[in-house]
Amino acid sequence: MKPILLWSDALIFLLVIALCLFFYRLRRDPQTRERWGEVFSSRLGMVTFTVILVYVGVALLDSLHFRRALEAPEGLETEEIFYDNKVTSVLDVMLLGMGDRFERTYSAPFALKSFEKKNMKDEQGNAIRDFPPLEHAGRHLEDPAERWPDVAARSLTALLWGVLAAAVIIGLQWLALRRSTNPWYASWGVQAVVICLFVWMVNISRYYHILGTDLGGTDVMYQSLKGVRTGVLLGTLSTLIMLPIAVTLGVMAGYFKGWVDDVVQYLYTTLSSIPGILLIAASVLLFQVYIDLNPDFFSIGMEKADARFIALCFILGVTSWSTLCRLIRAETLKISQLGYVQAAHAFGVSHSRILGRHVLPNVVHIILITFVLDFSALVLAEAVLSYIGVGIDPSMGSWGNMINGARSELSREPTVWWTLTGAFFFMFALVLAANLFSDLVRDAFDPRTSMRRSEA
Amino acid sequence: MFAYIVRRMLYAIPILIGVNLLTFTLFFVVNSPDDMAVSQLGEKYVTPEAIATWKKKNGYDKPLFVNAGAEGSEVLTDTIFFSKSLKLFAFDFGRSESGRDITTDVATRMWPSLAVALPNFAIGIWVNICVALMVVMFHATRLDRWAVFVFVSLMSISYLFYIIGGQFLVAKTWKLVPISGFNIEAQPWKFLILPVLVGVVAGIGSGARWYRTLFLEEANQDYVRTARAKGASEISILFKHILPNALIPILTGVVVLIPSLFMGSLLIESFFGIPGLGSYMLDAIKSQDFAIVRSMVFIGSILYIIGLILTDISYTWADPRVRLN
Amino acid sequence: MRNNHPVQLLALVAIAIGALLSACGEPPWNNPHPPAPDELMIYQSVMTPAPPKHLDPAISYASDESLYLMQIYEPPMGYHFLKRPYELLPLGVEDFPQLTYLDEAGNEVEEGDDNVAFTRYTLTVREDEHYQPHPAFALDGEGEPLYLFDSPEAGAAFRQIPDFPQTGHRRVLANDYVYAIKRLADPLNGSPMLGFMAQYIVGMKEFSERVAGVEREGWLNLDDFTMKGLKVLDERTYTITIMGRYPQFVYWLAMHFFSPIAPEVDRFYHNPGFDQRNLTLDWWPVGSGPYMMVQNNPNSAIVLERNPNYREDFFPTEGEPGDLEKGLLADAGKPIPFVDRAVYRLEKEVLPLWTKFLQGFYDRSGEVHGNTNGVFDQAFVVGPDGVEMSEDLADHNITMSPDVKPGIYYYGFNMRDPVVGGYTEDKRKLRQALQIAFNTEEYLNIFYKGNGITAHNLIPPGIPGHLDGEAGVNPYTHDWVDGEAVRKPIEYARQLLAEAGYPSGRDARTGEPLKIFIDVQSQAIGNTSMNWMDRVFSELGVQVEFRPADWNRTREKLLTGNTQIYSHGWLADYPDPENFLFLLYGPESPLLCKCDGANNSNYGSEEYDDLFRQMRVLPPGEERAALVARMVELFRQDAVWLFVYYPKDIYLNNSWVYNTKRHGISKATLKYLRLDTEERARKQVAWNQPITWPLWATAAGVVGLIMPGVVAYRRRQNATARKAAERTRN
Amino acid sequence: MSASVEIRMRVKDLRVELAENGEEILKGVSFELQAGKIFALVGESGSGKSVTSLAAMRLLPEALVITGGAVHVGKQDLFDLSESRMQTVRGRRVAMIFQNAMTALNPVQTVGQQVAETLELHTTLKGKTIRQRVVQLFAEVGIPDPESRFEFYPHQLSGGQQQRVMIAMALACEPDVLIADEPTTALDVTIQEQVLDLIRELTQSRELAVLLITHDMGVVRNTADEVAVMYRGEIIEKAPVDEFFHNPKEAYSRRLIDALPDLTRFQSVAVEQPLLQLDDVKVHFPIRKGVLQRVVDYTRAVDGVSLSIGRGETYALVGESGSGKSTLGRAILNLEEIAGGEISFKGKPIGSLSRRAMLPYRKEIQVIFQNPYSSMNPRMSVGEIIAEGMISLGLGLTAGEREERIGQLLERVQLPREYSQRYPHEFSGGQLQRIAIARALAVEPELIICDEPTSALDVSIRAEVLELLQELQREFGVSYLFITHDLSIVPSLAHHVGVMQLGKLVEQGSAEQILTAPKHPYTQALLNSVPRIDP
Repeated sequence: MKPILLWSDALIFLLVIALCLFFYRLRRDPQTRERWGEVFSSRLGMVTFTVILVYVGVALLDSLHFRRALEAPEGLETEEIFYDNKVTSVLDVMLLGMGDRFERTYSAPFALKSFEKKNMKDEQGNAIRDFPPLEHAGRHLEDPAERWPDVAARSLTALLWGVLAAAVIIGLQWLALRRSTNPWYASWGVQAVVICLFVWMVNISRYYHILGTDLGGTDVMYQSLKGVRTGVLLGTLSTLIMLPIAVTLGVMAGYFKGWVDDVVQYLYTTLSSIPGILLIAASVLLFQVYIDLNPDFFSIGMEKADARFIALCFILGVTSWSTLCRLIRAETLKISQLGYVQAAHAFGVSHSRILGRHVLPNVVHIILITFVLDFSALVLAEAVLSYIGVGIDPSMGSWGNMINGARSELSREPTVWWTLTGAFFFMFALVLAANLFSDLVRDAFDPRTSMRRSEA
Repeated sequence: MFAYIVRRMLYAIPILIGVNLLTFTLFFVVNSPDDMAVSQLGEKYVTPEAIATWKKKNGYDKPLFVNAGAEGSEVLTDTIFFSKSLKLFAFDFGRSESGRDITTDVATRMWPSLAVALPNFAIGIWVNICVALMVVMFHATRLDRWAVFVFVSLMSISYLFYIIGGQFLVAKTWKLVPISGFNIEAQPWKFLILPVLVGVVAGIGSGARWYRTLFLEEANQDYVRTARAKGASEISILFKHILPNALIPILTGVVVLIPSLFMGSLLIESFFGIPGLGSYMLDAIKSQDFAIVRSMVFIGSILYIIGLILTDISYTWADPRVRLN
Repeated sequence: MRNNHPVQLLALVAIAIGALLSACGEPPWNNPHPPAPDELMIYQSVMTPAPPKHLDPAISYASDESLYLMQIYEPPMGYHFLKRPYELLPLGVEDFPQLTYLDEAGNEVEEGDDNVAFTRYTLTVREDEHYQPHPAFALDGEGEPLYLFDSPEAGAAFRQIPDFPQTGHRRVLANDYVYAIKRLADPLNGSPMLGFMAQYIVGMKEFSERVAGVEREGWLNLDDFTMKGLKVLDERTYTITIMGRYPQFVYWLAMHFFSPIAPEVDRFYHNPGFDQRNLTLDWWPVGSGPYMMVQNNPNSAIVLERNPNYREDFFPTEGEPGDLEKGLLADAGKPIPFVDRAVYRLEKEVLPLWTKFLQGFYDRSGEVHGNTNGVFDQAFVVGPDGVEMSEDLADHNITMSPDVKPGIYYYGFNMRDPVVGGYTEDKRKLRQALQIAFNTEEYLNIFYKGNGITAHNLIPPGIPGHLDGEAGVNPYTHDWVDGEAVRKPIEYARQLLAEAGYPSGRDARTGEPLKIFIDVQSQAIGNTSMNWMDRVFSELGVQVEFRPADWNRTREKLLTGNTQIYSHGWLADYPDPENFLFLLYGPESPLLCKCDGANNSNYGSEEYDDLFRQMRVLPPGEERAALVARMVELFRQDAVWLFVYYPKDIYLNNSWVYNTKRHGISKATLKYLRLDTEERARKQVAWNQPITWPLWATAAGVVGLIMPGVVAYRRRQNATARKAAERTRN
Repeated sequence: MSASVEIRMRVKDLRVELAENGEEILKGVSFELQAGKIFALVGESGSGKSVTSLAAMRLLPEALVITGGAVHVGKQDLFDLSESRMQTVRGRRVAMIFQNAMTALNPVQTVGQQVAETLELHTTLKGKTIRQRVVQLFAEVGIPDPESRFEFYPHQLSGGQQQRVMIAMALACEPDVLIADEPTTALDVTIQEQVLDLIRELTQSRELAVLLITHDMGVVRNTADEVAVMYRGEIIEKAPVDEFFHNPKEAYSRRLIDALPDLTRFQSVAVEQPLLQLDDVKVHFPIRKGVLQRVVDYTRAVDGVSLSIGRGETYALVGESGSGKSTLGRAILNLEEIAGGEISFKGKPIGSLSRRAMLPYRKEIQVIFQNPYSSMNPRMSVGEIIAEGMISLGLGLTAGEREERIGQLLERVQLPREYSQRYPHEFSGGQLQRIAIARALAVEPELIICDEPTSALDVSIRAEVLELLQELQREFGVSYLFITHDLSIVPSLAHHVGVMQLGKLVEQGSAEQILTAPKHPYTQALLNSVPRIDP
């Protein structure tokens, strides 16, 4: 086994660490604490946050990559260990090989037979054309009629295990948090459901394809789960990448005004006047060429896909910084008129210190709101970009690629609906949770809305 | 005001130059003129001579930005960048790499785009405002909370699903309208129903939610309390006081988009087979037709800038407090 | 208005629905076509996925463009509609060309003579060959062309060809054919044929160079210049002289490059300012074929209409065995064309296209893409008995006309690659092992829905040199068992791999796993097929890396020999083995010719090259067949390509479409097509009964959403302060 | 109902709670309004006086809920009416005017329309008649050129005129009761006086019953007939106005009364030793016009001001909003560029120093801002806020010393040492202003520019802060440039007074001289509008 740290892995873990540090530091700041408290004092906040955490958790597990060592070939004595060129993640291990159970081609959810006929030979050796049985579904059944009772029985056992696991996990939390006033029970409810579902899924998927299989015979459930990492990472890393540009330029423009302001305004007006999709498309193509010209940079395919992914994050970030920059510029303009910045001037505090201590901390809420708001928008944008053909590398699982591939499936007779359904629900749950959560965060942090509340 | 508009237009020039510079750089890092020649000439029997001819014919036989071999100002002017951009400023878009006159194409494709985008836009705003007003009327009840939840759910669904779902249900299963296309001879409006419906429904979530926020913001203003104290009814307050005031932020958010309606919608047009500028752009991206991309970027930027100017003008119209200077 | 807002909304919804229902009138509501007179036979088809870029017969070189060009232009030669293997016929000329062999000095010699330096083709134009009506032929009182303008302004009123009120027409003359060839040579036209044909047609290169040097403004009359190899003998006769012997030249005469172009048409299109309005030959073709273009809107539709001046033409009276049974000869001997108007609408997406086809609004699917380009074929499954449909669609009686395209798609090895290239025995075994592991049959079933045939040979069916049955099996990868070719077992592949020095896919010396790199075109391959290949090779323990790139980048790599395994395809220009065998001809290697050569595998076998040179100039016959067979054997033995298949193209026809048989090479088949329009109208109505309950359900839903709000509002209006207080308390 | 006193509105045991947690906001408020009389409800912010007025109109925000009591207008209990019936009462029988006329008027409707709307709602009048009536009303409330003002938008009118429009709107349907919620607070003092006069006049002429809500005892003294003091949701004292001012029963009432200025005692003028001198200082803001945005003119915010402040003395700079007094303060701090003249500190010119060169003087000249909430970074603890200047101006203290000094400073401004760990939002305005003082003192300045330091504070707090400032002056000998719009705080504080109008210093001199014998008419007008308790 050889751990692999892809660039995106590194970035996401960096981001997680940074966020942890950030929140740890913010613990001291009572105002921020109060606002977060407000977010988490609602049941909705707890539920959505838990859902997001589950997704992030899956994404993180899927970001722990390694390459399996190959067995030493027989009759050859070498010191060197060689590795599989396929990259496996901890999530793959936890799913107990869900991604390795390939069928020939399409099969419906919980189906026992393939969705497409095949030329076969029956026992007498006559050529027949029929639906071949699946290799990894219902093999243990003697009679196809036993399928649903079997599913029910297995589900029940799995659920029992799930409940047990959930009880343990939630019990531990209860011990730690029982004195908290926040509605943790809401979070526990979600956790229980998620844990049960997960246990059920892993269990059942060993005997059936829960969401069927796709054209190439890959389990759709597995693909949907693999899409989680792409979605979550794209949503977070893009913003992460654009933050430094947007914040630096925005703050500088708003604080120094004058020609700095003119230049920054020129930059973002220019950038935002280009139709976004064209800019993104051109940039993605550009990076594709770079990859093509430097194939030696990437020893395995995954790294290449990852590089393209990072590039996409980067491009989405670079093309979208203007909005945040504008907001921050406006806020900085406002802040620099406020008493405390004036007072700091009167105290002869240096520019860098004023920026660092007075301006930056007070635009953090805008960054935060943008971060949560953009998250869902970016997840949705990915699907559209993949449709246009400038999205995620096709070898990397993503909901956008699934939808894109599923377009023609809908026109089949009978319809292949499960790929689309899988992508839809996984995407919808994440985006919905993120949207609801971002509403709460905005309500808590946006001075306008909080003002309204205090008036009431 | 006239001076203001003139000034804004002058300000647009450096922006457009910047836009051009950026598109050029991006595109030519991706594609050399040789690549363009190859992809336009096809895959069989492409000789270097053919490539050279194509480049000469289409004006790509010069250096990109700096012509080191030229004299005087021609160092900068005898380049692809200068010759191609200068024409853009004269609204001469030239010909696409495949030889079509872009201006003609844009002029003809503009109308189908508009035919979809305009009703989509107008009906969308109207529906969103209606829905938002209704929700505001019941605000702070359980109904309001559910409505917000529904809005958020609606906006959490990818646009692609609306289109795919709409086509699948309305056109394929119910057979109410043609599934795609746009035919001026065959009752063009019936082709527009579905794209407009899809566009409007897909926009309700975010639109109505945003308008609701704006209305609520206005509903908390002092003058609303004054109106209440006058004895005005809830509905009359909503329509006579809140709506006109909320129109100001709505306008400014929306007016900037109006010129861009000409550009059409990338997704709707390509899914519904509407021969507008959106699908034109998508095709150009896919076939890497730089002349079209460049022209569309240019047009898009101009329309955006016009949108900004219109926004400012609409401010003065909607809000008596604002005057341009 | 402010007091009845919800009510007003409701009313509007109701009115909208009502208006919609009443305005739609008779079903089918979803008919995307404009109403048309019943007596016209209109063929509804699609252009997909993109409109044609070029319609100038000298420039166009794409199959989707020849779909239109071949209906409009009539080249000297053509193919028999029904017969297979493909059979040449004279079309625009009276008979097959007369060949005369000449020596250096221009003296006639015998065909077999070693001194043959030139071949002269003599062609005689049909007497009744006539151009379509076109404004370029319109004359004024003095017999001068009517539409010649001095300035762009003068002709500004005309934006499209149908805008010209006057048209004219005339016979096709021998000079028109000559003029067309001269256009090929005019470098300004950028014809893809120029470089290639200049190798053969005498004087073409010189002509091209001379014309290039001429200063010109507007139209340049090419008749003022002569090309050594072209001669007009009289009004109906002309000759083409080519260098040496090139038996395949006659096939080229069946392509639209050689169709006649009237000089006055060329002149017409060079009117000042015309090209700004897309009034060019590249946009509005003018020919003598069965159809003429009446609308060319790349944004929505191309419309062809019957050419009223079309010569006398009849449906063929004989076909290949089986055609009679299929009813393909029902119209034998009848005058053609049948269809009055053909409409090709732009369709880019699968779902709409397929849906409209199933709703009966398109007559035939697969005009260009053959339903098999990896997108459209997702919609249905083809079994041995035709399209496998669900029961709902069984009554549609969709018929299928399949045809194996005279083309090949393949993944080739780069023979210069240090890992997979080379001609030693172990390298051969390595490649053969990989060939066996790649289960082409399975691949085609999954990804092409069975619309392809595993190739054992680089020459596709229908072309001499292709053999079916046991004789045609590649013995290195397949065995002949029970009357069918069976892929050799994977164990055998493992054994070969071990013999090649990679036991279990690991280098016998270092233990390093064998890793192969496949260059793919990013647009052409999906993730699923990459995964599939990955799995296939992992059975040998071989690791695969894909290097996706766009076509330009792939091409660059091919030109520099910088690939290991690459994907490529070849569609026949003409049905001759030479057109395929040259793909492995040594001097065609891009590395050797420093050009865009076709031998992308850089295959270099002296024996093969020798054989190829001999075969090229031989007329069809036993001798040639033997040479071809040997070359195919070399190809198999050296295992030059990873896998090859012959793609199938399919027409899917609605039940009212007759005389549809796919022709692999020629697209000039529209004139044979016949439709039963009454049947079509009946079926369209039957299949498209709208379902209206969702409309009422939606309206009810809107009301249902508004009502609770109204109730809540009423309650609030009636509340007193005390009640409000109590409510909050609770 | 007796013939002599007609009771128009009777509020009985009014109770209001927070809907969320049942916290009592009004704990049983009762009073009566009589025709032709002004009843003043006085209290500081948060006392519940505005809630009382809104509850009476049933206009409370949804977070608040009426839980008991009754409001009778005539015989009708308003709390028993349905919401739709209530709409016919509002504006017709009970009308209301609000504090900030600028925001209380709909910005996108003309003022004429807005007044007309009231008439449309409650009368059967139509079109022209309504317009005539509105013009008539405008004339009655003293709006000049009422005919053309009909088409004006609120922002085109001055603050005083806006409030007059509000009054016209309220009176349009000849209501029985007028509720005026802080009608003059947002106005400049001279305007304030005029508006109050108008209300007084209308009360008489129209036999209105007026509920006047205010925090300003001066207003009460000059306007009201009867007064009630509210404190934490209760009326603690209710009395006729004369009786109340001469003999307040509650200690709280007394404190409120004491906060009124005493124009008889002044600071004695000490020997002057000039510390800061302004010589013909000008601050100009460019006005740009045209396509190229050329500067065509300047707004002369400060237009040639010369003054001098002595060591240890207080110079009060008085003027209404927009007079340029704050700009002048910022110019002294070098936060605004001066266009002409010179500023010298201790004889050295500091008017046009660079940011770096100004640094040594920052220690000497400090500032206290008007809004205590915005003048402190909410993300820094009080200790950090106070320490900021010490660090940046390089006082050379160790961390320990600094902490010690912060502690001392906090104690000096009468706050516990431990507060240094807390964050600004935990403090009230008065406390914050003390912290601001401590922050200014931290670098031991010789001059503190106080920019309206008390205008955001309640009266009782205001006095304490002013007291503190004076104490500190005595103790440290620090000078103040005291910028204020409120003449009433001047006598007890300032040695010298300068009056600014439109960027110019129209009059200056010793406090006593200016307040007792103003020469300039503007000063006189200002002085006249100061409410005072006539003995």
